[in-house]
Amino acid sequence: MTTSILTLFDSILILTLLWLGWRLLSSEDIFKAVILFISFGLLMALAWVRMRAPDVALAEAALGAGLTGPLFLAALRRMNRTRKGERRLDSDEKREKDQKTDTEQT
Amino acid sequence: MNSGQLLLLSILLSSFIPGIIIFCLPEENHRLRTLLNLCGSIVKISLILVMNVGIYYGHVFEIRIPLIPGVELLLNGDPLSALFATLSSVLWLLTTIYAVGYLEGSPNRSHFFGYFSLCVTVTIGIALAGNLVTFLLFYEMLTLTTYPLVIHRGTEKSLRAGRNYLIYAFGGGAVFLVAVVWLQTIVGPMDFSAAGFSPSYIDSHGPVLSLIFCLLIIGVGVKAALVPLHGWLPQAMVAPAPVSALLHAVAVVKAGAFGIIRIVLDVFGAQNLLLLGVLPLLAGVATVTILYGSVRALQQDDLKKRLAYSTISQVSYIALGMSMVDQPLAVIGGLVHLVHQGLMKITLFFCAGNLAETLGIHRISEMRGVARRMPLTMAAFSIAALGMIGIPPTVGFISKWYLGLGGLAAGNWWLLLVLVVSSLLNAWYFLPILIKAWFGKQQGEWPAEIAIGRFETRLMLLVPPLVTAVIVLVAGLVANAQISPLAWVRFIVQGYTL
Amino acid sequence: MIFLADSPSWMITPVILPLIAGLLCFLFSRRTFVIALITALINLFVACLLIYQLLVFGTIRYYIGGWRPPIGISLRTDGPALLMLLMTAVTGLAITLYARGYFSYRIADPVRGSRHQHQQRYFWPLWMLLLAGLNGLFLSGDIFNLYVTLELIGISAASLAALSGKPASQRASFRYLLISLLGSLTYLLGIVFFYRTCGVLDLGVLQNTAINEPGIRAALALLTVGLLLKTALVPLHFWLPPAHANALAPVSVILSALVVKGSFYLLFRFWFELFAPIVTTSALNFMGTLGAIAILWGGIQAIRQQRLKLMVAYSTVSQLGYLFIAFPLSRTLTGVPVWSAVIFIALTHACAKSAMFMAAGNVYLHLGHDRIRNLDGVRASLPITVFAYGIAGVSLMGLPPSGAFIAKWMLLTSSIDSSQWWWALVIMAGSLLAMVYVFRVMSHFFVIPKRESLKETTPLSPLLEWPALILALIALFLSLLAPWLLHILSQGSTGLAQLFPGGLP
Amino acid sequence: MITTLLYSLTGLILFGMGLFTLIIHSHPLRKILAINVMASGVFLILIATAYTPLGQGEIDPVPHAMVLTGIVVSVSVTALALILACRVQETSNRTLRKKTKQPKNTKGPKS
Amino acid sequence: MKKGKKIKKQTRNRRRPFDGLQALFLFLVFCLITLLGAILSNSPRTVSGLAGAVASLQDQSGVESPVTAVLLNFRGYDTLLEVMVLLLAVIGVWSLAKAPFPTPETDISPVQMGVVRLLAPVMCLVAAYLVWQGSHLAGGAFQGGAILGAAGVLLLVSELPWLHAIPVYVLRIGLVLGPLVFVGTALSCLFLTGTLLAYPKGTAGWLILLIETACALSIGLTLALLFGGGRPESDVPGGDSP
Repeated sequence: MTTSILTLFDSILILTLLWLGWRLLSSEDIFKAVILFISFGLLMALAWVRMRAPDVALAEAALGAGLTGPLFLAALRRMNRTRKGERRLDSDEKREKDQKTDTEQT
Repeated sequence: MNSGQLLLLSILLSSFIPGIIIFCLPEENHRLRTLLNLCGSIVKISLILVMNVGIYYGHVFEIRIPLIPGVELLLNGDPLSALFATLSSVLWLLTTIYAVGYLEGSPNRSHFFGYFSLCVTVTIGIALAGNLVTFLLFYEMLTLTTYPLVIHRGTEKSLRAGRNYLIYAFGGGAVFLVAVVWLQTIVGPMDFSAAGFSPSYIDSHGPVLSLIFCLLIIGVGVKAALVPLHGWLPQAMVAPAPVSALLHAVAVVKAGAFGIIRIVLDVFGAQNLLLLGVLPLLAGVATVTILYGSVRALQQDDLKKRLAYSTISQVSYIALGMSMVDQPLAVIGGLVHLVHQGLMKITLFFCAGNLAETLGIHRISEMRGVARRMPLTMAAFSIAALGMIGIPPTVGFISKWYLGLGGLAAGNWWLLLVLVVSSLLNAWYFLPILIKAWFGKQQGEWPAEIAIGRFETRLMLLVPPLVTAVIVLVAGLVANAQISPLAWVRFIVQGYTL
Repeated sequence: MIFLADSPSWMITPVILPLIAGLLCFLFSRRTFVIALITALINLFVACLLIYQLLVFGTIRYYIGGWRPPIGISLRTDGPALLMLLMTAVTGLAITLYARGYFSYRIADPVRGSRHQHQQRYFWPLWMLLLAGLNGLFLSGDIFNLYVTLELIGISAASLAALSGKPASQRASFRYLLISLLGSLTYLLGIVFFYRTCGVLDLGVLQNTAINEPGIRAALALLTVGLLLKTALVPLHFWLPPAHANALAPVSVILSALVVKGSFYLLFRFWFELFAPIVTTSALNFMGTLGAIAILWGGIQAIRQQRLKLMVAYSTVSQLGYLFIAFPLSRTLTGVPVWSAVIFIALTHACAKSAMFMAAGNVYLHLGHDRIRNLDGVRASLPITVFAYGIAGVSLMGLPPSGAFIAKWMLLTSSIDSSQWWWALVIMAGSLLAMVYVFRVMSHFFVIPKRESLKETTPLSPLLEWPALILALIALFLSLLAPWLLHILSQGSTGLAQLFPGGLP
Repeated sequence: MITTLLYSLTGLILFGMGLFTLIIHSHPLRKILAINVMASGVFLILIATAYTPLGQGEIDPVPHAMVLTGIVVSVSVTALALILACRVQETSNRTLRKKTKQPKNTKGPKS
Repeated sequence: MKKGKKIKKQTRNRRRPFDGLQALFLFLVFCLITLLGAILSNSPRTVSGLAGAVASLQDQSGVESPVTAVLLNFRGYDTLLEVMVLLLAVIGVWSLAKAPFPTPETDISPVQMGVVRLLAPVMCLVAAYLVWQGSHLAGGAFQGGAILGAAGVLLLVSELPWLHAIPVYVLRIGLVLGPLVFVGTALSCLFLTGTLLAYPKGTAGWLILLIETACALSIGLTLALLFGGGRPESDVPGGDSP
């Protein structure tokens, strides 16, 4: 009984992981990919727990979700800022807009 | 380290250390530089003379430095190396004196003389090399040290000449290396020895050994300017006259010829070569080179170019002598021509340099009546040129005489034919020069005359060709004396069972 | 007790000392050069001491924490490891001095001085940690610990490559970092395959358990691919030339002379020692073929380059090929230990390539550019640099007294002996190509410029020129040390001895 | 045993997906993401190797330690790579801007 | 409308048509994975790894958690180098870039401030707990450090003004603290017992805790500074010598 439940759990987990991995690698929008990556990390932590590796799970949860995600987002923001800054250097209107989207993202 | 080893080492160091010091000297300090050069060469000559005496009385001079199993550096003084070392060191002294005079006031002299000294060190290294690996080491080093001299002028033309020189020389070096390694995988590590390797290998590896012989000859033939491989030599004429003298008479071409001698006599040995039957090949190449060089020399109006083609032709007499390795007389002729050709050719180049430096004459057509302006120079030139043709009592006659005797002994009538034809060709391209110079009338101004020195030119430019010209005469006159190049060559040949 | 000459504790010094130095260099902003110099000197001393210990006591293992394998990590010394360590120490000392000269020269520049001051600020800690990583790699006897040292090397090397701040260098460095990460991950995957088959991580234990089965072969393939990426063997070399050519001069030296050697050394150990029993001839031939392509392709590319530093970088690509061409030739038993050719090539290349990059850096400092067309007349103003360049070039060509000549001799002997002609042809073609690219630049140095167009520049300090010359001379006369090096190599490399019974000198 | 195999294969597939993305995509962030996915894949295989079902024996802690260090390192390297990617963009933008500006300045006075 | 256009443009930029080269790569990667997968499934794991060895030496290691024992005792050398790798990442980032300009005083919502005020201390507590717990349960320096780092990120995101007032040398000391304590402990072990990282009898537990605490602090700081994305403004050369 428990084995079948476990197998079911395993297959769902694995399928979700693969699906997420595929989505985050192939999605057209980088921002979306990063968000997917964070959820991928959390799911990975679940997999570690399933593999009886609580230490790794803790680290993955704290690092994958708590740090890698923000790191990617910050980098994305920085890159977007330079790219937009490159396009319209002097447009105040544009800059305000950028800030708005930036705050939205964070 | 015994005294013999110390002697060998100091022979090498006597030009190496001055060379290194000269590199570090400031450009202006020419007095110290000249002093160092002269001291170095005089010390070197005396050390080599001491070694010669030692060799004559049977002392062994040997330094062995093992590198890896089967590869060792070996410096070894034997009669043959003494011959080449003496020639190089004496001519180096004269060339140095000449170069000091020639380069007065030109830039980058500390570089020039530094490389000059290194070059002679390396040449002596080639002379003293006791096995193929050591020979290869110095042979490649020679290319490196002469390259800066060839491109010394730094012009586009000299750079092109330098590039060609490198391609030929390193190409040859690569072939040589492969051949050396191949030979070693068959016959094992071997030193130069009178007998060569054991004839038993010929049965098992005959064709391969023939191929290796050809590869080795190609490797050294590049420097010796054997015919299809001679392309670099006429181009290298753009270098200053002392460098040409060095290339043709002291170091490079001579190193190639010396390499042929070593390979024939000391690596393969007469018996093996006869068994292999590759000697006609060498004889053929030598004949073609002799005739081709002479014919090309005829067509040149540029004096130095004509001399260069003449070198190509003359050096092959050595190869020709080696191709009759079973005839002691022919071998003597070839060996002694190593010395004689050096003496004559360096005289010619010194004189050509004098003409160019003093009067700006580069072409033969400009030489009319030049003997009246520079009688001493042209006298030296004439002696050397007559020697080249083979007129007695000059040394050139001695070489050709022995070669001819060897050919007769072997019953090679075509050899006599080659000798006669080439002598005629030599006469054909040298005699018009002499006639123009002595009996022609000066037409207008010299191209670029500069009045220098009390005599017809600077003393330092005048003395070396006179000295060599006198040696050309004297060595021919006293060839049968106790001390002469010929006597030493006879001593060498005694050591071989031909 | 710890400081006695026979104490095994010396073995950890080459790792721990640069680590501490790196920390201190990061912490303090002054006197960082002094810290680095002292470290480099002690490192050299310890390398010599370890060689002495090897010669006296044979191979030594050091169990960190007192835990024996399989549970703990061990360090071990043997001939190849210590020679690489010595090579790193010698070049490391030269690089330290050169970097000092380089930054002093640059900081003296009134316009851009502050930027270079900032570069210097980060150069020293990165370089010290890289040194620690390299030393750790050479000494380590644990396959996962090797992964960690590879990471240490990869990250510090990528950071160093980006240090110059130029867009080109940063782009190259980004690519380098990615490749380095990819290599590490592939290597780690290899470890996984290994661990699940053998269940141990220690190399000494692994050696006895490495059997020919699919898992191990997959592991070897993965480890090899990972390391090849980092070693930049053709066709995985594309990242190397821009990264090496666009970095600061001392960094180019570090990357080209030392960093690629680290990953190559592991390949060498794996293929010749650890996995030697399961390596097949066709695999060796495959590696050799890649090496041959690298020699030719790198050489041709080097000839085609218009910039001196790019030319030198492509020459690295070409020279790395020689390291791999030794693979198929190592199996012939000719009495000469052909595998030691690899070590000779590595040592010569480390010294000669350092000298060459230093010379290129000097030329760059002096002229403000390194376009080969416009290098006329450098000989007159930088004689020592040009001399160093020339000697280094001669060593790279493999002409006689250099260490590469010994290697070339062994390889040629082996290839002729086993009638594998094509390798001999490639080797000779490679040295002729090297001749062309070395002397193409050399001839420009010798041109006497038409007008005195050289602008007035501050003369280069001896710290910039002499390390290059000395390294070049070491490379040139390496073959004279050959008997001694072979003696060291024969000490304690047990696996190699097993592979070649009676073949060691 | 089957669980180990399943998770190992998952890890392998993740590794392959990451590798493919790394090769074909040109966006730097995407490449870094791909590297991270690859790393997760390798870690998954490693941990799965160490796995033994509950009650069937001790879990091998060595792979866990390896993965733990691996994760931390991959985070720090990711950070470095990200900053580098940002810098690449910033500096090349700056030079790009300089380059596009310069011809304007030189053209100006002439016309 | 506008956004749709933008996305379309991005699509064109980022995803080239599925050409032959891509197909080739896909095929190669597929083959590779299939091959490796086949090997994985065909050679089931036979050896048990090091579980037994670790278990047998567990009581000598000074801690109860096997993972911590491996990390900080049996394979402490690895961990030492990994800590260095972390520091290296910070040095690399600092050498590359200055921290981006803080966005001009946008006021942070009081809710966010409240959350930060509440969360940050809690996270620190959790981190401390994790480090302490590491000796016998899941947890340890890395996990604690990660939580600390997350707290740091939280503080950085909320743009607290006093963050910019921290002198750089404090940051440097904080970064170096963990590695330095680690190396220092390793060396003192060398002097006390004659072997690197061989803890003297009975002190292993305490020394491991010491190392873990220092490392957790440094790791937390490292991660937070990595998020900071560059060296602090005030990190001018020669100006921050302690």
